[in-house]
Amino acid sequence: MASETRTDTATETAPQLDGTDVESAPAGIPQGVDVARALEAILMIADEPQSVVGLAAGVGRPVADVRAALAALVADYDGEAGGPRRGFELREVGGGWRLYVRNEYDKVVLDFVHTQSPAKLSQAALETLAVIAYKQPISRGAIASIRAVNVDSVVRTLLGRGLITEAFTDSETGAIHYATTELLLTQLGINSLDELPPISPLLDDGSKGFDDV
Amino acid sequence: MASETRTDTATETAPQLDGTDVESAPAGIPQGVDVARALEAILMIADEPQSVVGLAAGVGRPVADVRAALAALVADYDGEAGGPRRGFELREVGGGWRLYVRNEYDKVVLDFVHTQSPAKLSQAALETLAVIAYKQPISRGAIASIRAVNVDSVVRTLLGRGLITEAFTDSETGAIHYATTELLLTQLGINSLDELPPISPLLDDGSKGFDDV
Amino acid sequence: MARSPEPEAPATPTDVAATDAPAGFRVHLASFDGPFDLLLSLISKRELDITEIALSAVTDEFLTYLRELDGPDELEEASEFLVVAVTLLDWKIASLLPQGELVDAEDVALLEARDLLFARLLQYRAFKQSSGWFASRLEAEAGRHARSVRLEDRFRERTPELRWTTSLDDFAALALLAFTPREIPTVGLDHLHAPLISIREQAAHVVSLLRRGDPVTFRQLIAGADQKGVIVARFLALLELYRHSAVGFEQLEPLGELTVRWTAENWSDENLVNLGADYGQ
Repeated sequence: MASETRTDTATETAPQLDGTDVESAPAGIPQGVDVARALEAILMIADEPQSVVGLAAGVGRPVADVRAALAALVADYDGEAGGPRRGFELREVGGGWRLYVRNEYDKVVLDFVHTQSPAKLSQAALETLAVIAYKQPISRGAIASIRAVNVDSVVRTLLGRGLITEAFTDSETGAIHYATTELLLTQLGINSLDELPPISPLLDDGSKGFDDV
Repeated sequence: MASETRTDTATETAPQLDGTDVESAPAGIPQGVDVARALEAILMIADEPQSVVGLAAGVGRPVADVRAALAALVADYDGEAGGPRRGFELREVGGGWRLYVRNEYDKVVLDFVHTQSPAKLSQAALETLAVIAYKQPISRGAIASIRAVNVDSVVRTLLGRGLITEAFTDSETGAIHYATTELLLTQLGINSLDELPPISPLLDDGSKGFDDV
Repeated sequence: MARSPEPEAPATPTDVAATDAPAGFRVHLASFDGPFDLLLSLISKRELDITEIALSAVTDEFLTYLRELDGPDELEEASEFLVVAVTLLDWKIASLLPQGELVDAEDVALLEARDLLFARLLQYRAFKQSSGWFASRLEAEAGRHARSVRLEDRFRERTPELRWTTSLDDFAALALLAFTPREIPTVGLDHLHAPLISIREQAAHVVSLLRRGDPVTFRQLIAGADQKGVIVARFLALLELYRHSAVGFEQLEPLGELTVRWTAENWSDENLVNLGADYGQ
């Protein structure tokens, strides 16, 4: 199976150079692993620009090393290290480093985004929005159990549209709770959530079971 | 198996643009731009696996070109094109392509991600999921007769997790038939149902009698 | 007999994943000593005769084992045991039935039933084993990290303007729709037992024969019954009539001829109406 091969190779080249070091430095990368490789792994999943200090802590290497590796990555992605000029680039923005789409591919990406986000909300998105409006703040898990479907991508869409926002994160479960925004009120033509038409009878019955979810 | 159909239709319905059509195709990339570069730009902003067809439409190039470019990118990131073995990799998972942190760097990035992994599935849910995966589309009654227990709440859990979906409702009996989703493939790290391990050969003999139940 | 040499020994070559927790339930019997799962696999490979296993002994051992467990594990193991035990029980019943020469269709049907149960056991095991693969894959993939970052502002700002067409009332209606509990419709199993044989109807037949006054043997009562279900229904009807003190039985020796006598003093056919109600008919 394809995935197995991957795992195997992974294990082979896995940084197991010095077993004792791995134990003692949980955040650090083992000796011998290229800092640049670890940095591009982090940058691949980082949502916000990452400070050099934060990155240095993450890979457990001196700030100077990280700074040098970042500069090497910039040049690498720009095609100055023998490879192609990538469709993405590494930029320092607002005191942090983040991977961005390279400017000359903006149009391609924009076209792609357009096909991905139609001007109208889908029925699934509207229903999920309605659930959030009446039960806010509510976690994704609770929405999913009401709708009996996975709502991850729909919630992302609604977030992207600015119709909902992350209200708070439950400190115990780590679950993000969502609430609607002023934009939704504007779209609905009301001033406050109190003006939502009551749907209480059903909601009261139905909601009881969901609080525990 | 069911997934084959998906892949095949995908290939057939692929947009077959030839060079002259690029003008009229709003989503196309200009001549001379490397498809691979445009693809990595798109993959940089995608937050779900992207089908080859969707990517082909995005860059306005034939599916075959896109497929070749994706294969080249995989090799490139794996360090087989002269460059370094990157800290990230391109994987085909859940019927689409997506950038992942390379396996051996998963530990390094742990501090930088805030995603909470969903609760583990119970043994009952796993077994029910296995039954659905291998015997889909399958009704709850049929699942229950294999598992010899009531599976209602387990099916609800799997629906809420988005791992299964209602495939169709039998017009005669009204029984809903369930099938697995692309999300399940993604969470298993496989690309199609064909990659499920072969189930005990004995089962094939045994199962015959049950289809009629 | 088949003593298990090593509890960790792979149960069968078809094992997809090592789902057998070494700490799981163990069975200690005269003919077998080892984990419960291994017992199943030996039986399924026919290396151990099911008729040699005393299910009650296995059950006793299991209950003892359960008492030392706590919490969800207990529930999970208990329900799993029930599934397997029921299958084993079915299978054992089939094994114990006489296996003469294959002369009549009924014997063939019994053997087929036994193979069906055997197949069911294998099927159950196969899915249980493959669930181990699912668990390990899900866990491995949960540790992987895909790129999933917020869309850059320059792209977000240029996505097509949202066209909002939902009125306030429509929005409330959508909410109502979304909150309406989704009933998962249940499938009736009645059709699985077709053709239905009514105990009431069979009771009427039995009553009509007995009310003539002469004692009748059970053999006579079921004469001409061409379906097993009819025989069962007539037997159940007799039990019901006995409950109503309408019939008496006479049997001179165990398994000997059963003679039925009509003993009702004031019987009305209205009594038939409620007969068999306990059996859902």
